[in-house]
Amino acid sequence: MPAQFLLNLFIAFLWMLLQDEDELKITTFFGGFLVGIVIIFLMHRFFGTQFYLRRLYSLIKLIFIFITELAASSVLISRQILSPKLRIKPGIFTYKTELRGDWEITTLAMLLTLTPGSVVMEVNPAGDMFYIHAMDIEQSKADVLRSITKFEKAIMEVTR
Amino acid sequence: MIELGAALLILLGSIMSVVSAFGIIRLPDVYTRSHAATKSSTLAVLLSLTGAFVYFWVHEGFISVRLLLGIVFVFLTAPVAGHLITRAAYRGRVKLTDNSADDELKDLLFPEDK
Amino acid sequence: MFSVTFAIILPFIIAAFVPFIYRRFKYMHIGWLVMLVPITLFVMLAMLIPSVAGGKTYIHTYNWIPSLNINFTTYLDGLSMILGLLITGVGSLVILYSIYYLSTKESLQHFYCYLLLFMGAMLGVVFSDNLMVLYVFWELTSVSSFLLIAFWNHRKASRLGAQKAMLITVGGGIAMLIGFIMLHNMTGSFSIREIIASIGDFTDHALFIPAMILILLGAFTKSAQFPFHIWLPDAMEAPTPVSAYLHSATMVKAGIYLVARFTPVFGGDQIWFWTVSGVGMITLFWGSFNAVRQTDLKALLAFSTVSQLGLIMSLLGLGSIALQFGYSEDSILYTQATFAALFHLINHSTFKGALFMVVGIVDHELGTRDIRRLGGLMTFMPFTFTVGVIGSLSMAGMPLFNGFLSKEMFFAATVQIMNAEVFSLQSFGIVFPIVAWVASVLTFVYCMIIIFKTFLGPVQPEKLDKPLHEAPMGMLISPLILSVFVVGIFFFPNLLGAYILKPAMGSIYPTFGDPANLTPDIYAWHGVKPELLMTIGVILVGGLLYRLLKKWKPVYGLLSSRYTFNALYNNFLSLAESKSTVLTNKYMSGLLRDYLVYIYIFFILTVGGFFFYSGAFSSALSMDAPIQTFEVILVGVMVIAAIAMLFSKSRMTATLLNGVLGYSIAIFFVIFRAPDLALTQLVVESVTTVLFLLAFSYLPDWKKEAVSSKTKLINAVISISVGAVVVLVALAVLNYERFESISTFFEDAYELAGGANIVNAILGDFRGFDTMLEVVVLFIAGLGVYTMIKLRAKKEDENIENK
Amino acid sequence: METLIVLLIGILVAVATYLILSRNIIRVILGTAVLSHAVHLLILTMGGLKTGNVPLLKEADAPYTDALPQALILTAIVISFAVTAFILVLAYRAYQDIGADDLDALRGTSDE
Amino acid sequence: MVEKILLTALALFAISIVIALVRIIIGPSMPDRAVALDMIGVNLISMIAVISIVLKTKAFLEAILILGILAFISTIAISKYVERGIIVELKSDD
Amino acid sequence: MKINDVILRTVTRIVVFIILTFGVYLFLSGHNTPGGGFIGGLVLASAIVLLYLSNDIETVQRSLPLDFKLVAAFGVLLATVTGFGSLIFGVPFMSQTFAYFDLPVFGKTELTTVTIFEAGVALAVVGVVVTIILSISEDE
Amino acid sequence: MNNIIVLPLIIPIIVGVILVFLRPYVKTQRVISLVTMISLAGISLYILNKVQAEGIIRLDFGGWVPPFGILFVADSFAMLFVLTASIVTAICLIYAFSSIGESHEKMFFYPFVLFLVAGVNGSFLTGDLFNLFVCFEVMLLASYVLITLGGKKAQLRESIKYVIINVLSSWFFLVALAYLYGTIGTLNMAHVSERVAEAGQGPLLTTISILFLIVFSLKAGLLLFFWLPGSYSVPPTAVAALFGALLTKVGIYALFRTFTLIFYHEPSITHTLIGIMAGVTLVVGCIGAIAYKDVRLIASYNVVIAVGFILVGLAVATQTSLEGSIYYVIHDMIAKAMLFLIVGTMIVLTGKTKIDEISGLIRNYPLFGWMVFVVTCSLAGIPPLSGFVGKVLVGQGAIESGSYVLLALAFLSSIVVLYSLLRIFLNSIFGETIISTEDEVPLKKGMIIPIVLLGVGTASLGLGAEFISEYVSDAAYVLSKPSVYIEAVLGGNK
Ligand code: NA
Ligand code: NA
Repeated sequence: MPAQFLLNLFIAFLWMLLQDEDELKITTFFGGFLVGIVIIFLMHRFFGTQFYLRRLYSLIKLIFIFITELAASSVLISRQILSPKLRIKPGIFTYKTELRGDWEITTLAMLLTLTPGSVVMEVNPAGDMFYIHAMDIEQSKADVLRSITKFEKAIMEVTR
Repeated sequence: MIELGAALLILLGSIMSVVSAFGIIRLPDVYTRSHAATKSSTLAVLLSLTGAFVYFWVHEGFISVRLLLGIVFVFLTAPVAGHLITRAAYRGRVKLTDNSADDELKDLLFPEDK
Repeated sequence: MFSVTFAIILPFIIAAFVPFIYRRFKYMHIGWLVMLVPITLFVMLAMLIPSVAGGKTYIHTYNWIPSLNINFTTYLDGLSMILGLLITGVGSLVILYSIYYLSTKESLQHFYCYLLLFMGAMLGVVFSDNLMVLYVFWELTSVSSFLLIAFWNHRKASRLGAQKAMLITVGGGIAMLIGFIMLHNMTGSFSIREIIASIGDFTDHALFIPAMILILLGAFTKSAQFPFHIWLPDAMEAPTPVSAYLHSATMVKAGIYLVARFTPVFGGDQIWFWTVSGVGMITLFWGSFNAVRQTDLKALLAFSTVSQLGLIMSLLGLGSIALQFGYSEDSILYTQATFAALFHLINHSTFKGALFMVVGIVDHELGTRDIRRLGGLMTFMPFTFTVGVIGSLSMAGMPLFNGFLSKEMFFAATVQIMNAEVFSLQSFGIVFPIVAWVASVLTFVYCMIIIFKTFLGPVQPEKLDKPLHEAPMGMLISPLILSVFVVGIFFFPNLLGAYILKPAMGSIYPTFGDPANLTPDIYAWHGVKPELLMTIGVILVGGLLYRLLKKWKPVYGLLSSRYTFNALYNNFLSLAESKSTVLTNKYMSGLLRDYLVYIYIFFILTVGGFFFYSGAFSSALSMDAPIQTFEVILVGVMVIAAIAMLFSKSRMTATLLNGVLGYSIAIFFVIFRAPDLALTQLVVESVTTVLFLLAFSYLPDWKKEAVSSKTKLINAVISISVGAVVVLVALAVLNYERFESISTFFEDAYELAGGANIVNAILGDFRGFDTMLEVVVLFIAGLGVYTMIKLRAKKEDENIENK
Repeated sequence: METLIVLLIGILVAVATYLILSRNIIRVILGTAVLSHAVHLLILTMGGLKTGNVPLLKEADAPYTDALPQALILTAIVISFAVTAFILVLAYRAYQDIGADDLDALRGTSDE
Repeated sequence: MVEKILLTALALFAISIVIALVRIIIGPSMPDRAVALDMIGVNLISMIAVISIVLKTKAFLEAILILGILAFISTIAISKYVERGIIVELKSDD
Repeated sequence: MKINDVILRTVTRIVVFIILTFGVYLFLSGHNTPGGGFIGGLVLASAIVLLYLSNDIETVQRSLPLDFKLVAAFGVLLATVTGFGSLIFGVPFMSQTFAYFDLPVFGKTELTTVTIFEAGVALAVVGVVVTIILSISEDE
Repeated sequence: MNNIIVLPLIIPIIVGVILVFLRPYVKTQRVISLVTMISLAGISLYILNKVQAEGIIRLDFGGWVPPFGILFVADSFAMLFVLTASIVTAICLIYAFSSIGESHEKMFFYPFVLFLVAGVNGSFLTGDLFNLFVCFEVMLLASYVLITLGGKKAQLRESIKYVIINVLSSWFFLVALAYLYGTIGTLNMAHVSERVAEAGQGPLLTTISILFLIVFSLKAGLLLFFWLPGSYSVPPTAVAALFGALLTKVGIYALFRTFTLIFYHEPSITHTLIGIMAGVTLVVGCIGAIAYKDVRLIASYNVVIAVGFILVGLAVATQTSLEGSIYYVIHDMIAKAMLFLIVGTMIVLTGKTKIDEISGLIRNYPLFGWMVFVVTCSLAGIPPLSGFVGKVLVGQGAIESGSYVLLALAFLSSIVVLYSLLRIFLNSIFGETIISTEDEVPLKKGMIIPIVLLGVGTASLGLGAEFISEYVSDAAYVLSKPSVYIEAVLGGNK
């Protein structure tokens, strides 16, 4: 994976030298970089790994999920705050994840925190169990369980 | 025109902010308040930052990396902050509101309280 | 002139070497060597007597601090010659005496070092023309006297006596110094000769009288005049040679010398006349009155010295009146008082020196000087007895001894003064002969006490620790020599008059032409004059009073010891110490709050007070920049946060509120277009908060303060006042028509310093020096925190220093 | 604006003074912190507020707001930070060794 | 128009800060205050962004990021303090 | 249950690099835009503080084995010695010079002695802040 | 180039920082720090003579002409302070070598002393008011650390008070600067002076000047000396001596500078106030000096008295009185250092602090005992020791201007000084010894040598007053003629 990126950089640099301009320009370099992307995309199977920008795509997708979750949960909370009578039943529940590794767990925890109505309070020492505080436990638990697989998949697309 | 859009984005953010501020007064305990803070408030700031970003882009043709970085940063840290505060609160034995339903942590952390 | 300078310097040089010589020749009594110093000097001075008598003066100047008119100018004239001879002559005899008096077990190197120091200083006083140099030596005599009194410093009485002497004499010296400075401010000179020459132009100067009084204070303290005499009896804690030398023959004469020296400056003035002669008279009486009641021979002599000094002082006062009249046939009559003063000055040194030595011998050989334990010594100590009687009778003013001559002249002067038609003397002049006579009666009484209670009457061997015996011959030489003078002067007074007193008269009356006119022939018999009648009266009444002593001595009991000047001094000191402790402890409470309150109140009173008093307040809102709603709200946030800090129940809340304040200020920095400030403020605020939290781990949370509501009210009033003063002055500053700031210069930062960020250019370049030092400050703080945490006191260190 | 800020400064000063006069060392330290806020604002205000643009030559045009007070405040901020750090540690070290955070207890034994 | 909106937004943000300040003052628990402080920080970020627009300057954009960073650090410090009493540990527990 | 700081530590790993980069940027760009040695240094210090907050002293020391007192001292030395350079060149103490150079990659670049001075400032700030925090934290 | 006048500040800083790197090498640190201070004394002497020959020297940092940049201005007044400070510090360092202890030496004792010196010298030399603030802070921070260094209870206790009061005074300083900038718009002292003269020192400016008076009085211990007795009593002897010699002098310097160069237009207000403060200081200082039996407190209140005395010279403000104050300051720096070293040594030798617990030291330590006597006489102004000349000149000035009350208080204070110190001498130095020869703590050479050096110093300064008279009168001349200073700073470029 880093190899692809390094190669891309090399191509961009080469491109820049090939232009034989008076001075080195960042724009030229950028142009070379784009060329490199195309080349590597075409050739990525030779590396035996995924195309590295593919992961970037997954990442963007993940971020998009983040944003939508954030927006949704904000709306939800606003509604709850502004509702004339607070009709919430907070509580703490657990969730056991299949994800492993610091990055995956962290990302999932952050996602869950941004999910409407839930905040990850604790991760157990083994790192596979989340203790989640829910604004309204009935609804949140359902929300979390519904979307969690989606999250896990999105995360794994980036990390694995 | 887009400037106006940016301004409206910001206005939305500010309203969001007031709502969440209202939330931390209205909600019954620190855990529920932290929901307001980590979510609505974060969204509010993201909105206003985006508004500013758009404004500078449109108005001065200036893509502010600093603003972008700021957005990323807030995005990255807000949930962590929420996580840390609620954890601290719980371990600092701040009580959940009375009408809370389950508490699956209690037995684990404070078994002696039974 | 070399010899005078040499005379001053030599004792100091030898004094410096004494400790070394002492160590070299452990087995020899170092006094023998030291004695050579005064002998040499005496001879040198004596050789100059003829030329000085011929009116010659010797003057020489060495530069010391010429830019301040302070130079080392030595001056030898008739007046200083008298003192010089006394210092060296009596000095030789005293050292000879001391060789037998002090055993080699004493720390002689110190004794002789101090003694030489004193001798040099005393010579310096009398031979200096420059007032500042005179002052230098003057204080040195106090210092050396201090050291000599405290010679046996393991005795508490010695230390206290030394302290008292030093405080009073140095204090007087300081007053005198101010007087000297005033003279300098008037005349522009520190030279006594020049001042005498020019003083005529300044007698109406506002400083003339203050300078006079202050200089007299110096003279009076040194010469133990009433009420400053109290140090002299306590100074008797010194070894007897010291008492004989300093406290009767020489140092106490320094004040007399000073008055004589300044007679040409201030003489003729009414205040000078009354002060000098009045104080002298009171001292004369008070000294003799108190001498009678003493049971310690040395104390008796001390009071007698006080009395005699008063006598001389009053004579100088009386004589000064001549200057009021200027030179004339009549005024010469008045100068005779001065002549008598000088004469008695010498006489007193001889008989009192002898008497002190006698008392020293008694004390040394018999272990006591309490007259209640003594008596009948005549048979056992014939030489001592002889000297004692000669001295006492001379002091009592009996014929055959020099004291008679000067005493007679004294009486004559007091009678003469009643004739003066100035200074209201016609009405008050009568006081002088009366007091003089009464005091002389008392003097007669105590002289009889010395003779009868010590040498005559019954022996009381049971009250003595040592067997009765005569002193070794060596110890007797000095008093015998002195008594030879006592008698010799009686028979050849005019030798003294011609060679010694005449030139001195010339010094005191420089404007009166040939001093020979002022120098009378001295006769023991000059017909039946008032003075003779007075002397006869003294003997009759004095004899009677001595016989009836037991009857009237209870008079002294009437004087409560609580109201003596001595008690006053002691009470003053102890009261000063205790009251000052109470007072200082009261305001130096050790409480930070108190100190801060003082500072704040001082701020409010001075800054606020002057601000209102001067009407500096002014204000105009019109020049203000516009305000937005959110800005007002933010100000509200800060106000709320600040006030909430006062009421926070927990330090964490207060800290967070402080954080809010900090962050809000950062926003104001943004609003006020200060980007660098905003950035810095934000970071520093956060780091500070972290530091607070770090420190909180080691500190307890704060409790509700147990502070009285009165304290709270005071705090509140102070706080609001401080805030108000700051605000009002700030508003006035805003309204001040301001100068253009220098900072427009910095707007060329890009051309000048290559930076577009003006603030940064100022910090890095224009005022980079500040930044450099600010980094140093930070560094010191960092390093300091480290040391504070890492370096801790060991337990055992704690106990020593911090109780 | 200036008047408003000056009033704010006055309140901050009063609060700080009140805190500084208290017995608890932490209150005193917080008081000094508030005091430093007040003085920084004061310096800025005395130089005149909103009188020009940000003092960045490439960023804005003349007139610029007075940059000198800003530089001075920067220095002052740093110094008060250094001092605050020092006092904080001093306070807790004193507590460790003397066992009191109450200034009345730090009175010391007066002589005699 | 735009400016008016922006000023209104600023006022709203400021109001949020006031409300959060109330929470800091009344507590009751320390985490409550931490949450409120965090919120104030976030609102300040917004305000700086908006003020930058109003003042038409890019000079304060750094401050936004800085404030983000610091609000985060402060929150961590405060929560650690609440949770453990110490904010920097000598050694890890494991 | 033991505290699991995995989330904090993981996020910190990214955040610290953002802060460090930002700090360097502030330090370098201070000449023309807000920033400079002092702020740069403070931000760098905050990054290190963040490391200490989310990890522990031992761990951080292992990966960052510096004596921060000496870092600070070196910074002060740098800041003062630049002033000293002027003494050698016979211009008033603390005279700063600047010049523009054409450099590969960076193009027209301004180099000034102020930068060295500010580097000293930054190092001193980092050193001092970390020293203070470490000293307190290490206290038993 | 005038770069030489920055050396008294920059050398101690750089050497101090280098010594941080040499932390484990105590001996090296000692040698370097002593050599530094001696060279500083040499450099200062050189500059002083140069000033004498060429007039006031100024150095514009970064080459920025006044009033825009920061500058150092070396006139005789400043240089006399710098020179004396350097000499006294060198001597105190020698004392420290044998007394301070290796634990302190390894805790950056020498760097802190050097930083203190840098701050002190900077305060003397700077020609910029804000820079004066910064230099003060350098000095203060160093003094904070030096007071606490060792961490004894009393040190911690007193340093809290010292630090807080100084923080407050620094705050006042900044407020005063803010006001001054708000009115006068500049920071360069000469420029401020020029503008104040131009505007006329109206009520507002006078109010501001009173604020400055408070700030510097807090530093000088003029009336507002509450921090002083405690904080001078607790640090290690060498430090206490440095404090006694240097700290208040900086405030005194600033007072003289400000109220002769800048705010000299309304003497009936400002100088009268200074006079009242000086008078009260003398009185309460005297009361304090006899109130206690603790030798350190006696010494501390003697510092207070001296401050009052010196400020009488400023209150009177004639050229003669200023000259007198300068003589007196120089004298006081030497004699106070000596006094504090002596007091500290007494405590080391006996383990006691009260005069009635100590007795007869002269039998065990004769030379030491005599040094106590010398310092007693010196501080009491007994000639020919150094206090005398200053006293005479201040007296002359006071008489010239008719300030008789101040004159009386100033001169009476000498008697109290004498009394308070004689109490030490008579109780503790004289008297029966309480230390048997076996229990005698040896008096280290390194302790007695500095004391003797200072004793020789006070004697030779008195006897050789003429040698410095030219410098002193030049210094007083510049003080009494603000235009000379202003011309040197603002008039043309050299
Ligand atoms: Na004693
Ligand atoms: Na004793």
